[in-house]
Amino acid sequence: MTMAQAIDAFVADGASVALGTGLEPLIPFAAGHELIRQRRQDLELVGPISDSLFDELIGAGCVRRITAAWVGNVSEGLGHCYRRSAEQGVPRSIEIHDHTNFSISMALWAAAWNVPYLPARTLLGSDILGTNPNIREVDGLVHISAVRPDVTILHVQRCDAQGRAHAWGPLGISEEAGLAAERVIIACEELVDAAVTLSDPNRIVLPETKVVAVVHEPGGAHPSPVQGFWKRDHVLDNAYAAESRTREGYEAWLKRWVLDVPDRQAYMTMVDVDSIRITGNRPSEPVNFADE
Amino acid sequence: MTMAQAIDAFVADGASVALGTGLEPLIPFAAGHELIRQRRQDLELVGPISDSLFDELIGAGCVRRITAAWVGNVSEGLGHCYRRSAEQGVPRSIEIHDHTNFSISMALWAAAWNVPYLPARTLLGSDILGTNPNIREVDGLVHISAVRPDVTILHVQRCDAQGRAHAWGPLGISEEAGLAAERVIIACEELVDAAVTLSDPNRIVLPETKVVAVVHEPGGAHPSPVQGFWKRDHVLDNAYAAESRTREGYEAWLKRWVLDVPDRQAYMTMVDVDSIRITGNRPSEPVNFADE
Amino acid sequence: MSDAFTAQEMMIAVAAREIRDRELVFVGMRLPIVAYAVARNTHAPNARGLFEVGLMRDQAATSYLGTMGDPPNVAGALWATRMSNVMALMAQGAVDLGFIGGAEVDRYGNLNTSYVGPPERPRVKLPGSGGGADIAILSRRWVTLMTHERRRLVERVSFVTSPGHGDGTPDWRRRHGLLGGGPSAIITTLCVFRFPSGGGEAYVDSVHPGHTLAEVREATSWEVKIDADVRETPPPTKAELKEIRARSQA
Amino acid sequence: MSDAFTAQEMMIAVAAREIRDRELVFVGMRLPIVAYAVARNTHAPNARGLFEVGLMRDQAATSYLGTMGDPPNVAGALWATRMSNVMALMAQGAVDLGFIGGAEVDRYGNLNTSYVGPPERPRVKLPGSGGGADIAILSRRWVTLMTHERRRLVERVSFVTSPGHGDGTPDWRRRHGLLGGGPSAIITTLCVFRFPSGGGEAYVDSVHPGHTLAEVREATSWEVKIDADVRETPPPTKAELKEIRARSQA
Repeated sequence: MTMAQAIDAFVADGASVALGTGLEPLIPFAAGHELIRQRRQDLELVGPISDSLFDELIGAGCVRRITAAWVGNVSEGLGHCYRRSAEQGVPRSIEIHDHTNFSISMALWAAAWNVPYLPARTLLGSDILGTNPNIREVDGLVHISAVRPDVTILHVQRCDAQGRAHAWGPLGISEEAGLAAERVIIACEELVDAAVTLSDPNRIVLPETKVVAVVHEPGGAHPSPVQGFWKRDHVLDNAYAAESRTREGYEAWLKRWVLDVPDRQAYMTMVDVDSIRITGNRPSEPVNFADE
Repeated sequence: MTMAQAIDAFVADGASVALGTGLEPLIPFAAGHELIRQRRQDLELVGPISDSLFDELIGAGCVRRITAAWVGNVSEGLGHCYRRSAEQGVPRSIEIHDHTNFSISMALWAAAWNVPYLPARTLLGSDILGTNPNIREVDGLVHISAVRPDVTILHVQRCDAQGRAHAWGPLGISEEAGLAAERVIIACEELVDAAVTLSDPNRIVLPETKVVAVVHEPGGAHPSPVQGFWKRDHVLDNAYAAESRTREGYEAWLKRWVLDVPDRQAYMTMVDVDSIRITGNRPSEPVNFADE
Repeated sequence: MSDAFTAQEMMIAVAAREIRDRELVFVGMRLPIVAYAVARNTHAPNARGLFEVGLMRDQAATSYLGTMGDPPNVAGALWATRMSNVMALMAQGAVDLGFIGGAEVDRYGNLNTSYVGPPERPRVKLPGSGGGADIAILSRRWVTLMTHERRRLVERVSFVTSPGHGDGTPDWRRRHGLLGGGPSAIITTLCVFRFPSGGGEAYVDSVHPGHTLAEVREATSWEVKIDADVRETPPPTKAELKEIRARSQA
Repeated sequence: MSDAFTAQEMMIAVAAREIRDRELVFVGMRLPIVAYAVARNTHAPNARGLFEVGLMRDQAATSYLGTMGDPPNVAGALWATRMSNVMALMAQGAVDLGFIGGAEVDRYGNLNTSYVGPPERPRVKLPGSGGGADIAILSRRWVTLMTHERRRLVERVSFVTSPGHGDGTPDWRRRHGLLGGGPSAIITTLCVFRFPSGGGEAYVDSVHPGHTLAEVREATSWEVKIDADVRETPPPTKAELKEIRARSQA
């Protein structure tokens, strides 16, 4: 399945979409760009820190609500599209449900275990308690309401056609975001045989029963890093931060990197892949799953 | 460190000890037997299903309280020592805090996240709500109080001397039991170099900062299975179930398999290891952690 | 292979038939493990098994399992994880069918696996819930397997470990906030009980070959309801027996 | 190597000195990542770093990190896991020291990284908490790093994202149920503020070489308290500068 087909089939206008659950690595930028190309409207974006992906989607006018701990870009902090939206309503106003990294994780675990809330020790004394209607103080604890994404999109290193995804490195909130979601779209660097994924069932991030689409999308997380495949592309991170400072600059960036690009394959031809490709090998020691 | 040293140093009389968190595989029988040899008293045992380990410890008079979902033996169900204790006070009465598998997991996650309770959708309509003082119905949900073991003991396939443990196969509640505990003792089939464990930081079960002792204890989970190392020993499972039916039978079993045995090495010489050793190889496909 | 079959083989065959193709089945200990394998290899090739130890599978294990955590059940698994993740799927209603064992069951399908007699000094201390209560409350429907004896099929269980249809009044489960649909069948060594939709009292749906309603009545503590269309349970097929016998302990 | 140093290098050196040997340090973005590396390779060889992305390390990464999730920070990690496990350790009080960035700080150490002006139509929309509020509430003590400007060091922050010592009254944190001890220092481009034990108002503990108390007063919105023993901040050592410069982006 292509990313265009997956987004078309499984992400509707108005959907709640969890993206960027790796915090900084494995951000599914290709999926985000396809959401923009297909002009999705009124999305709720769910995530912790999402590199600049949420900022890009806000600038493109796709977003109705942000349910996240942090929106900006990792090169310089401030998210310029986020600022324009919140400060001036450009290109549109958004509703903001502030979270912390811990609280968005708990909100997703609540949904995963199908309870209305989980209690936590964070957020006491923070004004976020007063602005997010889904977080409240109860008896000296904070109750964090469940957040249930309609769809969670994960970028991973390898996956088989049946949806068994292997990811490695830090996992952020990917597991709870996938378990909490109605359905999951997997984008992967390598599409591998089931013999590879089933050789190590402990590394399978999510039950295949959640996965509705597998997209073979090499480079789909660029400019964020993918352990074993891609370094962070600092050059393009910085370029986005600089260009998005003005609305005109953002629109030029959007045209060049998203709207005028048919798909991820074409996008990757525009990137200096040699400067960011990981070529070394640092293999994990195998373990033995033998039963006799 | 030997198991005798680890138990001596880190498990006091009256301690709350989580054991058997793998449910059926990876049960730390060697640690349990050492607790018996060192005549630990007034323990609280915490676990889900623990094969026959909890039953053995109850029979030996080490236990003050059971906080578990199930105590018996996997060959035939009924735990005969558990029965004698609860029905006749032999060798002593114990306090029973009934759980389900789900609720004991939630109790440990509550402790791991340092909240007084987690809410869950299980146990509604069950009489367990009326007998466990740490579980109560609140507004149509069940609040499960945190359970904080003083020590969690895990048997794993391999570990390095610094406490980085690799376990594989189903994990039961091992992760939350380790995170919830004040300290963790690791018993391992293979003591490996740090280069092995750090080659795959995703497979490390717990932060090394929790681990106070690493014991190289091949066969330490016998008669429970260890993926890649040992099959279940059905013969000895069945023998325990049969012999423990009477108090005399249990005492003879205890003398033969625990009290008269100095350590696990000696114990393993009494086992038909060739019938249960796993000799095949079914390796996991390596993944690449390279960063450049 | 002999066509004669044991009471246990009959129970496993019936249990296997409860599994529909493409379902996600929460497989407990012992007989249900075999029932999943039989279903998977006969009429339900796309049924997946979920094991609370922390496993999902789409194929039967290739050799004998003493427990769900034995090595042959891990090799080739679709997912090896934590128990709490497996429970998450069940809490979400993703488990179509669960199996629970029990020492005692009553006419409303409530199970006791905890205490016979007062909990503070029981006549019999049973092992406890394990995941039984979780399955009883959270799976979409569930089935229990039991030896048919008067002391096991009791008027009311003295302790409800795993709730069935409660006091048998309509919609008892929904009114008490239980998410799953409750027991759909009790499979015994003599017969199959089923329940009306929405809960209530068990009725005899079929009697196993070689047994009679009189035997069922005699071995049950309550006055049993009989379905107007009660029939004989179809005996295990050759294919079912082959799969069952391949999985008995040597 | 030049002994001259930038204001940023001074801040990193001070931040590194906050890390004691054997401590578990919650390392955020940017400068604190470098500060951990400096401490680890100078005076605190057994300090471990914890990263909310889901990592624990006991060695500095061997090459430049744009973020804590960059590949060099993963290679050689002691643990690669979920964020919620890292947060569990912090909620248990296992994190000795945390670092938080901020856009605004006030005299009681409260940080704003959310909204300047009313949240419904802010004058400046900042990125939000990230893990900042979690660190502020749960780590045993924490430190913030900030460019010293009047618009950043304000009388009272307009929005408390990450609580410090609240309204500055004694034991404010304990009374409001915050588990951690709160801010112990504010490290700016001009000076180091510290706090009395038990909370309260920041005071100037040391002024960086080349700067004066007058400059500090001028660049701070509130009337600053000065410690009786205020001294000059010791400049970065050669060893510190070497480590800092090895980690600047090429």
